Amino acid sequence: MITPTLTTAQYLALYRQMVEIRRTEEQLAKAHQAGLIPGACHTYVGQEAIATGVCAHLTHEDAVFSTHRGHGHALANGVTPREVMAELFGRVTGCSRGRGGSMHLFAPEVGMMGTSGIVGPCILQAAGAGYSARLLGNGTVGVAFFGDGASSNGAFHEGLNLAAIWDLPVIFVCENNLYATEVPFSYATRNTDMAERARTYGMNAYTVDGNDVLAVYAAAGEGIRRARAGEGPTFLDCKTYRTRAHSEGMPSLGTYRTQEELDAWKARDPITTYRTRLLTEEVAFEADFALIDTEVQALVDEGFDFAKSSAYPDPVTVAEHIFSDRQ
Amino acid sequence: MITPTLTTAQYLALYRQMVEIRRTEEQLAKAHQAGLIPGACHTYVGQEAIATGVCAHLTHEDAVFSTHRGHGHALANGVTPREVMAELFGRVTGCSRGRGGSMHLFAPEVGMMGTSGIVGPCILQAAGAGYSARLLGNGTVGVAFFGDGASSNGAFHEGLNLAAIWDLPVIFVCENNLYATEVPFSYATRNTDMAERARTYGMNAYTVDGNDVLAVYAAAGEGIRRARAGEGPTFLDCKTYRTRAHSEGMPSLGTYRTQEELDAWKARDPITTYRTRLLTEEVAFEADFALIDTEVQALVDEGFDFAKSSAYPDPVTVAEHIFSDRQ
Amino acid sequence: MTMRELTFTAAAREALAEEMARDPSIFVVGEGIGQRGGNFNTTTGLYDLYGPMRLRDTPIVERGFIGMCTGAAMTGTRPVVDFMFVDFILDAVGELINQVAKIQYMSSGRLKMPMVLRGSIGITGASATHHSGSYFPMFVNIPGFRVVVPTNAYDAKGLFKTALRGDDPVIFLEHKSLLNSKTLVPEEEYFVPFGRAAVVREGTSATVVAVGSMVRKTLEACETLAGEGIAIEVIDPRTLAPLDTPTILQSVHKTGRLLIVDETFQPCGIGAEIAAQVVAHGFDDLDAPIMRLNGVYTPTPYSPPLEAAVVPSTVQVTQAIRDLLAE
Amino acid sequence: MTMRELTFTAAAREALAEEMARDPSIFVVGEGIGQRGGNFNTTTGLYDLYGPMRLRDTPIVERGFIGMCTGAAMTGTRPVVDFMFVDFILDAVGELINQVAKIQYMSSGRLKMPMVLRGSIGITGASATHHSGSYFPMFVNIPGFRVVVPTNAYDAKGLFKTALRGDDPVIFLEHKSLLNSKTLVPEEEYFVPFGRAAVVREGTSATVVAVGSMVRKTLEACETLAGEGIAIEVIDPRTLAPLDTPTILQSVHKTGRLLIVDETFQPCGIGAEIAAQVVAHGFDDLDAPIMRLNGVYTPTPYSPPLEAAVVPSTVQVTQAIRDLLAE
Ligand SMILES: Cc1ncc(C[n+]2csc(CCOP(=O)(O)OP(=O)(O)O)c2C)c(N)n1
Ligand SMILES: Cc1ncc(C[n+]2csc(CCOP(=O)(O)OP(=O)(O)O)c2C)c(N)n1
Ligand SMILES: [Mg+2]
Ligand SMILES: [Mg+2]
Repeated sequence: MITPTLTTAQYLALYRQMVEIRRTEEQLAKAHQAGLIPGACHTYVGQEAIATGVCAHLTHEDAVFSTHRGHGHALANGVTPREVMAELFGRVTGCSRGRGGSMHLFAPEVGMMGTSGIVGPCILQAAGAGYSARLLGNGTVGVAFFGDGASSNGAFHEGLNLAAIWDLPVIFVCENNLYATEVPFSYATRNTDMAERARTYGMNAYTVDGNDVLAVYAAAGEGIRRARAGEGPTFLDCKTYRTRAHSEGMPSLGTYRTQEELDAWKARDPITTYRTRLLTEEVAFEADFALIDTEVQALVDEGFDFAKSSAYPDPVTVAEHIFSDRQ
Repeated sequence: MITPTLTTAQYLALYRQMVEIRRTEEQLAKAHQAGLIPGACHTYVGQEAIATGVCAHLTHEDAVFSTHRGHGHALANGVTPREVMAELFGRVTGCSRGRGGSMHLFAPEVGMMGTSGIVGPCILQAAGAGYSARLLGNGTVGVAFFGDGASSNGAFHEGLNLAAIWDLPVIFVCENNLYATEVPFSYATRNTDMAERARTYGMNAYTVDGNDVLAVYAAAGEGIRRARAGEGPTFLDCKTYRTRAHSEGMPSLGTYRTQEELDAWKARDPITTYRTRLLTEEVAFEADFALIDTEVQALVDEGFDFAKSSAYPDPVTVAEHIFSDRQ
Repeated sequence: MTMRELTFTAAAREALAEEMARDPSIFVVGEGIGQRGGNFNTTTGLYDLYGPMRLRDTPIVERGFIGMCTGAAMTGTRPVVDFMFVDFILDAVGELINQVAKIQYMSSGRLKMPMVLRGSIGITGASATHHSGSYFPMFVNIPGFRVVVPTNAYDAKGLFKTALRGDDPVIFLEHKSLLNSKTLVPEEEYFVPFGRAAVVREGTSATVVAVGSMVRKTLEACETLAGEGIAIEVIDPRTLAPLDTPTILQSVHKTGRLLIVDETFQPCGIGAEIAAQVVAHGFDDLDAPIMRLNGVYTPTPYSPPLEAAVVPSTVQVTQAIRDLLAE
Repeated sequence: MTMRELTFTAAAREALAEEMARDPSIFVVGEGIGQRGGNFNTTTGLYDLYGPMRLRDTPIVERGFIGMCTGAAMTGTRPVVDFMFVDFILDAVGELINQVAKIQYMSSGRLKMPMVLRGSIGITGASATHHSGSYFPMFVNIPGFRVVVPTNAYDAKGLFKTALRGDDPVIFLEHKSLLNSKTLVPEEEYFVPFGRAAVVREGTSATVVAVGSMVRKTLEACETLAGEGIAIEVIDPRTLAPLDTPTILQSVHKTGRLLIVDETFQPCGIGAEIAAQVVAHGFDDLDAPIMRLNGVYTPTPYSPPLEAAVVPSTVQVTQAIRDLLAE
């Protein structure tokens, strides 16, 4: 038996979510090559288990803050593939109305409070959502997704410390994919045990296999339970790997990664390993996956057509909403 | 026998330095009450053992960076009492030519690269001095003095990490006096073991009795030896206490300190305890101390008269040296 | 209306107290704003009423707590950041410009940013270069901020109330030299709207726009000149963003002459913007060059005679007006 | 002089390479500027020549490495900070304004601050709001910086050489839309001095001061207008601090009309300063209102049609000149 114990529907929902992210981004990668994406495109391919395992525990009242690699977080929070693709295509139907692109995905209606082109702020903002939760006593949590590269930044130090000393209901999810663009994590720090470092702030912390959706689901579940119970913040160091380039158009190996390393991680693909596992454990069967795969592909295809055929924003709206109407 | 083993002259030099700082600041406190100091005045009273024990190892080629409580660091680096007093009196003969006051003491000719009214930067700048030392291969070290309050700041995290990953010859001296103005260190962090935290950056670190000049001298000596030998940075967590107000004119207890706590620390005064110790160990005798006390008092009195009778800077010079002449 | 005399600080504090009583989602963060009541008595008495969740003492992490408040403002609470000296928030400019100012726009108005950032500005009392900045031009330059510079107790309360009712980020700047100045303040509730300048003295000979602490000095200068039959119109913009250009243009239409008096740096300062607006939209009204009188373009020196040489004096304002009339 | 065509980037890189060969105290810090050669190929090939001490890849700590470089510049080395996108150094504004800009002044010229901060600016290629800022007005406003905005390969090399020979902090801003533009560059060594504007086109009908990427668009507009017998004088300031006001005044003396074209925000921008200088010192030369054409006052949107609506186009520049002439 595999832990945690979920219903078959739940097991399959996790699979479906990962596949939705993967297919959407494969579509985005193609679209980028086809010139449909005017700006940058940072894919999440290889890291899907993390957003999926964490966000499965969240409601739309919880507040998620993410970084430049945020497609997966948006999708796992309930932003639809069509809204994400439309956004990257710069269309008014995008989740940010075409104002943001890959690095600025906003959908507060589902708790996606924004991704950021600047590394660091999401950590602090998630702490702020935790502060609101405590002040309002509404039982919500703040969640920050960020990379290993953010852990050297002052925002990491200041944000973790504030969450710790004020027992804020926050989950800090580090997606530790070993590199910040081309800078290895092992170069950026002498201490690659991030959970240990998080504990020095007096915070609950777990080291997690970021390619194992059930491991992420379990650790995040415990962290979120604690947070909602007023037991303060939790840090997750999720070890993972991005199998595509840092950004579409850049070399996927570059001067800093080896083919061996890439292949080794591809062999640990979070989707295929999970699928195999559910099969061997007889939790689900080929037919289940086949059905989901088809449904998701249809959803993504429909979303792509929708995005491609959506209108661009009207230039006359360019300066709207800088300020609230309220005076 | 007391360790480290020094010559009597060295033992007494440490005493002399501490007394020089103490007498100078007692004079400054009086001057502040007398209205001779137009701006702020943060005294170092109670913490003299730290600057004294660290700076005894430095040459004028080493680079010291300090914070808002920097009188002791300037004096221990060889800035004269007259220059410090003149600076706080706003006179052109001050070490910063009257431009800085208590929080902006500059004397690069003796390696005092500046104190700062902003908490944090000295940590980063000391790392930079270490970088220059490595690039130029000149065997110098960078030293940062800062308070416990700075340890929550992002500059602490970024600076310690950079020094660690690049093996920079830097000594980080935290003067942990338990409070940041009125905010207790135990409120600002869940982990008051700063040496442990420093070690998580992969850095050599010691917890030191900051009121014991010989303990500081020994720990700093080892750290500086390592730095000059290319063995990277060292962190010193020096436990101490400021026995006067955060800033002259503020209450010395305020809403946050108890009389008992203050008295307990006064009983551990770094100067009187060291004096007693040298006496009991028969390293030195009353006559030695009496002589030093008189000499230092004369130096401070002379400095006070000098400062008081010095001219103010000429307003026509107000905008000089914003840029270098070199174009 | 029943009036009583209040200081600038007391009036602003009254606004905060009234709004905190009315709106439980308002909380204040800063160093020493809890039990101590603030370095400038901005929160005296409020901690006893509302406790630590709503009067939150912080570690020295300006970037951290501003980033945290950004997330809080996005999730249903109203942070008031009390930064003591504006110089300290320079460490948070990334959060302010890249996040706070942009969130409403990037979310197409689906997120609000009700954050008030308040603290002291200005050159006075030998506060030296790290405790005397104003730095408002950078916030006027960037879209997304309201920038408020009250010059008396009445405006301080009315503008602060407006700030706390709005949903936009407000930079509320309190000149140290004005904090204890008194004016009559009504018992009854009132608001001073943003973007409405005050004509604090009517005249026909020339228009002087005076910013912050320069209003008082300009009015003094006008007294002198009135004796010579010179009638100067003095305008206090009160908010620099939005800037009440119409009122200024109207006045210049009447007088034909304009001088802008501002303690802060001239290049790309608020005086430059006002001059540029008037030469563009009031060109035909101008009978003379538009003149600016600013503080000396230099870091703030400590020594009183140097400090005095930096800040425009009443005598200099008087002379500048004479020069303008001589054109 | 033997000339060859070089891109802006290649010319600036040549300047860096020449100076690094000449001066072993120069080192470069930034993300990906080592083996990778820089996100914008600013350092291609130099790592192989000079290795990691002089081409130092950094973690994502903009504040940290700028603070570190501050200390380095105070201790005998010449840091070149390659910040990739100017948007990222907003996290270091505290270090820049409170330390870098003030050290020479506070030390009365006993310390130098030879630091070059270089990186990209500008709205282009759907880079969205976190990768498209310019933010130079804040550095022009503050005393202590040289602010350089080259618009072609020749100037880029000559100005970068000047920057690397001086002892002042230089903000060297490279517009993304110009990086691949080519001009003839001499083989022989040359320097372009700071504070010397270039009259890039002579004319008598009106003066246009164009900043950065607006120079090219303005010259295109002038071509159109030349056909109608309209002769516009175009000035490229090249450095915004120091600003070559005399050259601008001279031109306005001849033409009587002035338009400033600038992609960046209007309020308190460089156009405001230029207008204020001219209405103060060239009032009698003015035959018409001074006009400004700026980018739309809004965060940068991602979607191409919105982005296009934000940046002044050649058509808009042409129209603005017509409007000016119609006055
Ligand atoms: C403050 C800041 N500095 C630099 C950058 C440029 N940048 C974008 S992504 C990136 C690497 C981030 O690495 P990591 O945090 O590990 O996330 P990953 O890309 O690996 O998912 C960098 C340096 C940025 N976006 N923000
Ligand atoms: C960035 C910044 N924020 C706030 C302040 C105001 N301030 C001056 S001293 C101080 C407390 C510093 O505490 P600590 O670092 O422990 O040094 P100590 O005063 O105890 O020696 C504070 C908050 C400052 N100078 N700089
Ligand atoms: Mg990474
Ligand atoms: Mg302290």
